[in-house]
Amino acid sequence: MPRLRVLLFATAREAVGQSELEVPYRRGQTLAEVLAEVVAAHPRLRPHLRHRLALDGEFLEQPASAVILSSQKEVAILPPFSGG
Amino acid sequence: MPRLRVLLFATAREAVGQSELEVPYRRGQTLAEVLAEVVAAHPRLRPHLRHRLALDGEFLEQPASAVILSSQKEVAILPPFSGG
Amino acid sequence: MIPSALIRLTKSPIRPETYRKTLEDPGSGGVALFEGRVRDDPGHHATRLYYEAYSPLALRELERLSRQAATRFGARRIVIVHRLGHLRTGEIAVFIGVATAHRTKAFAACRFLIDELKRRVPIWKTREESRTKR
Amino acid sequence: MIPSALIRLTKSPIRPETYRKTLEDPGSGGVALFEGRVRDDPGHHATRLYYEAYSPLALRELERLSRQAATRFGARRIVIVHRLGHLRTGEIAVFIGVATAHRTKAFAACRFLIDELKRRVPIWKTREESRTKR
Repeated sequence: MPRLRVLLFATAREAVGQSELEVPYRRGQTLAEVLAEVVAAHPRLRPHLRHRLALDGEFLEQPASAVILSSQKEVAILPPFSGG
Repeated sequence: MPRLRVLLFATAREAVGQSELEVPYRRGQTLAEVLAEVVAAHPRLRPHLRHRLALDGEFLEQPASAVILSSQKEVAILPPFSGG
Repeated sequence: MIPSALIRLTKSPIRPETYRKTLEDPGSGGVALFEGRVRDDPGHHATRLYYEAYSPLALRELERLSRQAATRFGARRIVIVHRLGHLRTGEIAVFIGVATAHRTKAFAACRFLIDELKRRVPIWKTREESRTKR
Repeated sequence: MIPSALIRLTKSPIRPETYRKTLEDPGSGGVALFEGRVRDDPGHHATRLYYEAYSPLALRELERLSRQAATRFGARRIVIVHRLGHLRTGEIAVFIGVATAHRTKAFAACRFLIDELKRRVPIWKTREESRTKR
């Protein structure tokens, strides 16, 4: 069973108290379904699901419900940026 | 007899080939009159009389013909600035 | 013209003079630079911030910004360095330098880079007290 | 707030890192800097310029500009250094640094200072070949 690393930054990281999670998935599941499982295990992450996402190192431009997982390795939850 | 130093910069300096001249004046003469004498001695300076002037270290805001000389020491001919 | 861009995320203190050579260019008459520093908020104690980045994507996005600065503003030399980790008041969080032929475009490009960095690049600061280990 | 302004005309090469300390300020989150350099004009040989100033008036005018930058843009630290004498391609003719609370005003103040310096301050450059001894 493939596993998805979930990277958490800033407020999302603070909400969970960890900067990284891992979740197994079945090929054919949507990204939204897998993230829902993550939130079930870490309820304080829920408000952070409205943030932008990056999948395997690129900004995700479509909704998570439109992404069918096959061999993806890494999703990042990106709160509003505050660099500089 | 008091003397006025005439400081020349940039194109005005290049026109005369010197960065400084000196001219005697009589109290009561106008600055314009004294500068006319300078130009008589250095005709290539003539086109530079249209530039701004500074008198004793401050920009001159009135015309040279309105300045009555008494104890002034230094006039500067200021071509358009090109610093930076 | 392909601009020379140096882009870096670093946990070490930023020393701008390190990047002087990179910004040298006989065709550039104007160099605009920006340093973003941690400042004391009025009414707070000395500020301590934690900076983190999603590094691979941040670097790629900064490279995109550099190419845009070259195209739009004729930037000939570009340096963008962002600090990560724990910072205190007075430390440099970000350093940007741009060399162009003329000053107006140097300012415009530098301004573009810091504005877009803040908007588009996955880097975050949080107050130190709320930090968790990464 | 009275700003700390360092204003200098110098015949020695300008080394911007010399002025780093002067621009340090715990209340400043943005520092904008500008370097005006001698550049090669396309189609010319290496450029050689001669810079001269009517120094007493130039210094006074730069002080006026600094006070205006403090009033209009909240500049908290200001450095303005202009080189005089003979310069070649790549050398820094003018260095300006401004520290303010926020970046937008740092850029605005820095831009104001270089623009007004060029417009209002009695400093001149001439091509070296036409130079006479001063």
